[in-house]
Amino acid sequence: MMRRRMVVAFLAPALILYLGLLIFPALQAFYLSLFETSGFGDTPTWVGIGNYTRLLSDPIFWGALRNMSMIMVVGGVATFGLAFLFTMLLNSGLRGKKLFRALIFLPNIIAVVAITTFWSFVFMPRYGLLTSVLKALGLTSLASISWTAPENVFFAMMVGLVWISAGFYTILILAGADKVPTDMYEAARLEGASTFQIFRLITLPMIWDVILITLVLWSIHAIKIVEFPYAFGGPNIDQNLYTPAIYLYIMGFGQREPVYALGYSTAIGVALFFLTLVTIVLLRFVFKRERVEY
Amino acid sequence: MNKFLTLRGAKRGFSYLVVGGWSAFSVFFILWIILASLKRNRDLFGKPWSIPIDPAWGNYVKTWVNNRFGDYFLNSLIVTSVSVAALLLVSVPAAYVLSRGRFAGRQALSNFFAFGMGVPIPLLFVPLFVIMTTMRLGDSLTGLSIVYVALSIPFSIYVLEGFFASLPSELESAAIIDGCSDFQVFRHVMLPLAGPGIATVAILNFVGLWNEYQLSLVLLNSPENRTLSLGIYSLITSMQYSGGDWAGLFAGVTIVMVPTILLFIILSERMISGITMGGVK
Amino acid sequence: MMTTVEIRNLQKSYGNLEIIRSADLAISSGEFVVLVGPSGCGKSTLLRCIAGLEPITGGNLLIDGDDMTVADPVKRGIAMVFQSYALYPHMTVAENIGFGLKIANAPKPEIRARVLEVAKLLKLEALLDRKPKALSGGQRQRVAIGRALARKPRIFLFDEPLSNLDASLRGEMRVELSKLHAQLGNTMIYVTHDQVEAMTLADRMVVMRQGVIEQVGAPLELFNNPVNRFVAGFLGQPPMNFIRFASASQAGQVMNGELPGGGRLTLDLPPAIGAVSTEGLELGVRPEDMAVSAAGALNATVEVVEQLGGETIVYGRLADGQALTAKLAGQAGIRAGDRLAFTIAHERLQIFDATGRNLRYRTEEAVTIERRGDLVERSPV
Amino acid sequence: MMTTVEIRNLQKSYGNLEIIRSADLAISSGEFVVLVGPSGCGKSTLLRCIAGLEPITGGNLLIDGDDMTVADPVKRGIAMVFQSYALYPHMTVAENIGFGLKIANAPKPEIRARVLEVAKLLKLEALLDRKPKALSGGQRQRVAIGRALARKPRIFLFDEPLSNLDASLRGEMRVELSKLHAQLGNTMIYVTHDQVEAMTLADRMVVMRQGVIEQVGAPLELFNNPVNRFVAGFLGQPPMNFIRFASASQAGQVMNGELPGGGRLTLDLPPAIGAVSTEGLELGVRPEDMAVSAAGALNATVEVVEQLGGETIVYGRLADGQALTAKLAGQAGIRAGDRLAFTIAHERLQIFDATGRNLRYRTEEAVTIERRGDLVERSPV
Amino acid sequence: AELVFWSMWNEPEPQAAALRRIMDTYTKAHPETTFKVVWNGRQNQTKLRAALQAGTQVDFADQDGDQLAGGLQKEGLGYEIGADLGDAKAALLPGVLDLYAAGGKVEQVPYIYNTVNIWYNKDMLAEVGGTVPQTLDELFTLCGKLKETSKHALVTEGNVGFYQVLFFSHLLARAKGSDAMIKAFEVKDGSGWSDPAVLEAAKSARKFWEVGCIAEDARGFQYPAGQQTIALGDTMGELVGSWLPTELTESAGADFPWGAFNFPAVAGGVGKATDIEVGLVSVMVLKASPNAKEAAGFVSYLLSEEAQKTLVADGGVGVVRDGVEWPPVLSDAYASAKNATALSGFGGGLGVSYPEFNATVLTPEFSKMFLGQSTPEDFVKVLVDKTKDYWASQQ
Ligand SMILES: Nc1ncnc2c1ncn2[C@@H]1O[C@H](COP(=O)(O)OP(=O)(O)OP(=O)(O)O)[C@@H](O)[C@H]1O
Ligand SMILES: Nc1ncnc2c1ncn2[C@@H]1O[C@H](COP(=O)(O)OP(=O)(O)OP(=O)(O)O)[C@@H](O)[C@H]1O
Ligand SMILES: [Mg+2]
Ligand SMILES: [Mg+2]
Repeated sequence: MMRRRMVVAFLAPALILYLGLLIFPALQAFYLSLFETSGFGDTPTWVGIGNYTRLLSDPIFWGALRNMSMIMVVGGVATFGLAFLFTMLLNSGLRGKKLFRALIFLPNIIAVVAITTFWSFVFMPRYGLLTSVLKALGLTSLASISWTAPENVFFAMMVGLVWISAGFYTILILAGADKVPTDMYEAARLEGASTFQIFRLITLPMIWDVILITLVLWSIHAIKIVEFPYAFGGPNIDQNLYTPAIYLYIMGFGQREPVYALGYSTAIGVALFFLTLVTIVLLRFVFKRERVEY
Repeated sequence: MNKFLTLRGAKRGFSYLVVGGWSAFSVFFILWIILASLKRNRDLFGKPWSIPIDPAWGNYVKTWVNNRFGDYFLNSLIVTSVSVAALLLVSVPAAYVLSRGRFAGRQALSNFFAFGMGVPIPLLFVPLFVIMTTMRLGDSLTGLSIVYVALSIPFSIYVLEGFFASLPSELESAAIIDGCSDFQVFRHVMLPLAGPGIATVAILNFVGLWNEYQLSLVLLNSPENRTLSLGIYSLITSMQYSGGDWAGLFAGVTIVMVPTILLFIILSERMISGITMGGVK
Repeated sequence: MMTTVEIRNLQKSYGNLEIIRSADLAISSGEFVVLVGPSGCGKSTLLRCIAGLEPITGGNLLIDGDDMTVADPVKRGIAMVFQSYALYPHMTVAENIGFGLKIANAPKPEIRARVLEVAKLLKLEALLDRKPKALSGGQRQRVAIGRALARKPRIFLFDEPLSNLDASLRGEMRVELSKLHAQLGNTMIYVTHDQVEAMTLADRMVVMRQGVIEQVGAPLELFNNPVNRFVAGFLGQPPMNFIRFASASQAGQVMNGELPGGGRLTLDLPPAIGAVSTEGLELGVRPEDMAVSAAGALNATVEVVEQLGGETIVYGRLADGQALTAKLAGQAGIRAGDRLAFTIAHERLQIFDATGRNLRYRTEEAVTIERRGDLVERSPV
Repeated sequence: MMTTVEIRNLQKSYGNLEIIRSADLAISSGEFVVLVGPSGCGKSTLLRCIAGLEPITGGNLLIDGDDMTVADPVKRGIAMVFQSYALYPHMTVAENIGFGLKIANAPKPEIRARVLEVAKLLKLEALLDRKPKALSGGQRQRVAIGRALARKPRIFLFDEPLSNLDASLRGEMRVELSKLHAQLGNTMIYVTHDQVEAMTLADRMVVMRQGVIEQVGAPLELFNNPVNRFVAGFLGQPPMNFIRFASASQAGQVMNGELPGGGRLTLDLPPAIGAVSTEGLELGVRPEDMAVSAAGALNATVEVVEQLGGETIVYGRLADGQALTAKLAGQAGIRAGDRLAFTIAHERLQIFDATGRNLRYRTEEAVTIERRGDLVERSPV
Repeated sequence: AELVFWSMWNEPEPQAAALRRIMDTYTKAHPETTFKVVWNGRQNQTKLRAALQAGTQVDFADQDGDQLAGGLQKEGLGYEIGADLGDAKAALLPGVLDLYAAGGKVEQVPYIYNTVNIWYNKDMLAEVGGTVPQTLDELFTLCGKLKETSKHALVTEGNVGFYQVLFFSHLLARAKGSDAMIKAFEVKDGSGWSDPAVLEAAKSARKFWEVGCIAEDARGFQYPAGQQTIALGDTMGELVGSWLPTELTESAGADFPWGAFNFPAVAGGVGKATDIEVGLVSVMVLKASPNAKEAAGFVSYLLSEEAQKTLVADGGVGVVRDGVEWPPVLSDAYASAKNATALSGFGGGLGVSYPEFNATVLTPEFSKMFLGQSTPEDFVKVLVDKTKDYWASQQ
């Protein structure tokens, strides 16, 4: 029913901006990954796929990938578990749904540095908020745990990350769930479905498209994640917190140490890009379902 | 009977406990930041639980005046709102066409846009700087806005497509019968119905751009052009060499945080009052 | 299965908007109650209150004597067929029907068997694997009914379950529902716009108007002995004729009236009635209670004739311009412009005063009135 | 306004699923055509094809002689009332109704006036500022009708527009639609399940079955002269009785049959018929064409009696167990177990062969059959 | 001409204010030279990189010397300024100009001076009757004394590897001399690390925990939690740059009794306690600048007594010119700079010469060992292996 003219007119501005300021520079960058260069106006040295072969045997990159997968899977399970729980509870007829929804989303609107600083205060040994709460509760052995010591810091970071993300995905999923006609819920309630069953059997399948969207967003987020772990890691981030994207940043942008391996860094970026593509395609394939229209 | 009631009460109570507890933590978080912004540095670290009986308002004055947060605030507001508005203007129609149009290559194009989400932003720093400088948009808020719009397109289109796709096609039929041209179907029926989705995307982008600093760091130089998040960023980086004013940092964070919270409260009302599909039967 | 439903002074408002003013109704176990009333009068709302989908603003709801005013819908043991179907779009027909059983943790083979049984009853066997989106309106409605049937609840609530079916299927479904009721003996509450459904299915009918229950009783009781002009006019299709008397006067238990065009009537009134105002009195005549006959007291000019095949509806005007509708059996050869005289059956007439009250309403338990001229020849069995 | 619609060999499939096989239909200007048929037979689909909402798989659609097979819906000058209402949830009732005018750039005061006018007609004045969400089912349906009315299109398509209204409102609306049609003279295509609507509104009726048009004709023509068993059974409520002959034999233009229980019948056949197989012949008798009389040829035992107030439906069984339904006027005092004898009107009987063909179908232009025993006394005007 | 200066300082910082004043004064004396400053903040060089790609004109810029060395200077983008400095060269503190002068070519000019010392609370030292430790053993003894009062001698930030690595670089330097780190790394088969002194240094670093110099929970301190314990009086000091007093002014107060001493000598080591690690902030004139000469003129002025004094007074920093007193709180640092027998960059200078190895191997691996996730032996082994790999991949 749609005329070609409208299709073109509606797509053109987005497409032009997208091509000009994302695809074109991205291609330029991708091209750069075939060179060894610091990016300081020198003439880059052609190394072909050299950067990529190096990447394959770079244990730091693999370590970062492992961290990334942990975030994607463990963090994902926690985030979505919470988001589902909140969606379910908020839609079970609680009073003050709007208020709760806003408060759950709240962390997302605060600058990441503020959040990480807050969490470092929570986890800080000796004076920290968590430590003092545990002490006050008489749990001295728990209180003496150093939550941010190298062996724990990744999980401490994950707690903060999940705290933020749960709110973000709750909002998206709730927005989806609101589209489900209320009589669906009513019918299910009459048939004796519990809050959990309603969520699992009615809401979830009916907003499957939204779920898929959020899963894809989460994966992309997990793959590209920089800010939160980076800020959490402080001025000289620990390798325990590296994600590939952070590694990219460190290798290419002279953070603290004057490492300016822009070519290599770009290769990491390209690898991440393809990782994203594979993940999106995989997710779409695995979670594909018929579209539900109501 | 009574047993039922209490069981139900217990379930209810559990719901409130979980949701309420989580929300309470958010409130605590905000309060803590605000309180921290009123403390002296020494107490901040020594007594993180303490309440500043003698609030150090000076932290705000310092941040607002010395660090030009007043100017930054205005910049942020302009850049963010203009970008979000422009972004919606560009991506809503595109998402609509991509999700409800019928033309060859629609799916491919939609995927093509989605793939943009996979490009790591740091890769674009140098090329974007070069492009912006060549177009004489370097170091300007306009340039920054344009970049913001372009880089937010994939995410926005992706999410919006989902919202458009699930609207009942019956309404499209009705509008066509009512004499709407394809544009009018969009303008008068689909667009308002996707309102909650658009508001959601607007909020998410607003929040994201309001706190964005990496791109602005690369693209902006002049202090008078800086945004609030850059201001925060420079506060943090100045911790090294010129003094760790953490309380001041929290004052800055509070300044950045308050408008977002306000905006969120206003916009979320819109987002939340999702249109119930009562009319379709 | 013994399930009574009792509604005591039930009220329901949306904000300031009073939808149900005050409803009292006692439904005994196994009864089939049909709610009728004009669109928007609150039938669906009442049903939803009973089901527990809407919080009740005031009053009480008792099921089997237990106060269920605030109970969870599940606790009430209710199944409901929604006016909007409310089918789950992501489930097949079979899954839709079996959903309640699945929730109740019934074993799979049992669910399958039950679904098949219900599907057969509703002629849905061929559609079991389709999604609701690929069904026609009527098919969807049948699935909605099937979903309720499958669960064997204590009480069935039906919100216009047959409104989208074609006449013959509707007739069949009606008989099936009737049988079902006979078989299961469940208490059923049923909303419909279809008079035939209402009359044939109901043990008792409830007539509502603007959130108020106007009259409750057996179908024929309401039909023959309506409490007021509204009930009289609402039941029967085409609706009852209301004819303003040219003049009327009361003489004790007798009302003398002059019809437009000169015909005269003398009608007795129930003993309890006393003196009434003869201002604005109207005569109520059902279209089917009129017969064409030269001796008739009502004279009308035909304006429109509707041939329904099995019967003929004649729309005419009386001498003073008042409208008159008559329903004649078969396909009468009447044309617009004809002038007809109708005889009317005195014992089936009603008289309404200016407030709408039926002066001939008999407060004693209504008696089914024998038909004038019995067509039946009873042969010894 | 002169608008003809012509459908030539129209086909419509969803994927492999053939919904409309091949439909031919010529609708002349200003005609009121009603589509009837069982649920799921493709009525809505046909309407959507005409409206241009579904691409047509094969064949042609002409409006006013112009080929509109692939034309934009707007070009076709059509208004449609959807079975599922399809109201815009974000607009008030007034905005919903006025939307088409707004799109057509009508001036605001004009829109307002038109909306008010339509709202009045549909009794929606009080609801103009509500959103669809806060309306009852019937109210929504009226808004949907209002939306179509407001626009004054060339052709109206109605998809069961009255199915959710109560009987009296439906009656009124029916009359309003009828008046409207008389007034505007638009071409109207109307889908309904309601036989009364179909019979009274239609200039011509189209009976569909599983995507095929079975018969087209004036309502009484179809009623009295059905082409086959399906059409005969589909029209008329309760449906026609089909009684298997105990035995039958053809003698030229005459069919002799023996009824279960011993009654005999001799019926003439149309001249064109020739020799037919007498295997599996069935007699078609409409329930309203039977009268209780000791001399009747059909003997049945009563099983169920339904009192509809204005009429009584009797369900019985013949001697060999075949079901029989009779419709009697008024409230007959018949009880289950009674044994009744019915006389049947010979000239209104149909005979169907094993394939369902009506042997008494007359191919000449059908004549309205005069009713047996004319009740009318025609007075000179 | 108008000189474009891209600066690592943020506009509100005192250093920026000082520079501003110096430029104004310079313009007064040389009216033909004006300045356009872009206060970029610490990401200055990274932004410069993009700007250079776009052909933006920048005349001179400043940044940490280490970073300039690994960035612009390494790419040969610096203007060789040595000749333009004239007699200013001779007036500087020892070793300052040579530190980054690769092959004798001076391409960046340090103008702000930070030393690495153990920064401590003088009162606390006095309370336990301690004196400034001259040897490692004395330091450990002091640790013991402090521990008895349930305080700690030192602290570190659990998430700042380049602070932690200072222990290693100092221990190694004290044992093998100031350039030991780089020397060990430059043995291409990795065997440079097999020297027992390396293992010894690693073990000594661990000892700081074992003897209780550093509190066990410091492993979990996220910057700046560790250094705050000094302000709060829980810890005596930290091995860190001379910026620490500035960073802690807000928390510790202006009258905190700051002192600093050099990392003590190690028994049998060839390195002296006066060999120090420094962090200098430099300016660099860009080779591509059309106004390089003019910019170089300004840079010479930046080293003048007048300008350097302004930096001290307005910027509160230590400076490079000999004879210009540093702010009082930094007086110990000034002394240590004046008496320095050898200078090396941060972490033994590895971060300047081989930033990538330093960032991806040495620092994280040391940090792992230091915080107890691996053993000194493992650490040495990793260094050997990775060094070998590194050089192999450079072929
Ligand atoms: N959510 C609501 N908010 C406000 N008014 C409402 C709401 N839902 C229904 N109403 C109003 O309540 C009245 C009763 O509605 P209800 O659905 O019970 O009518 P009904 O008798 O079922 O009508 P119908 O036969 O047309 O389905 C109507 O006037 C309707 O407009
Ligand atoms: N999108 C679709 N895909 C597949 N089949 C469909 C689709 N839409 C409708 N059908 C099928 O097409 C047939 C005709 O549907 P249609 O809606 O035209 O029926 P109808 O005659 O209007 O029935 P009703 O009177 O129940 O509304 C039905 O069997 C239905 O299941
Ligand atoms: Mg209703
Ligand atoms: Mg239909």
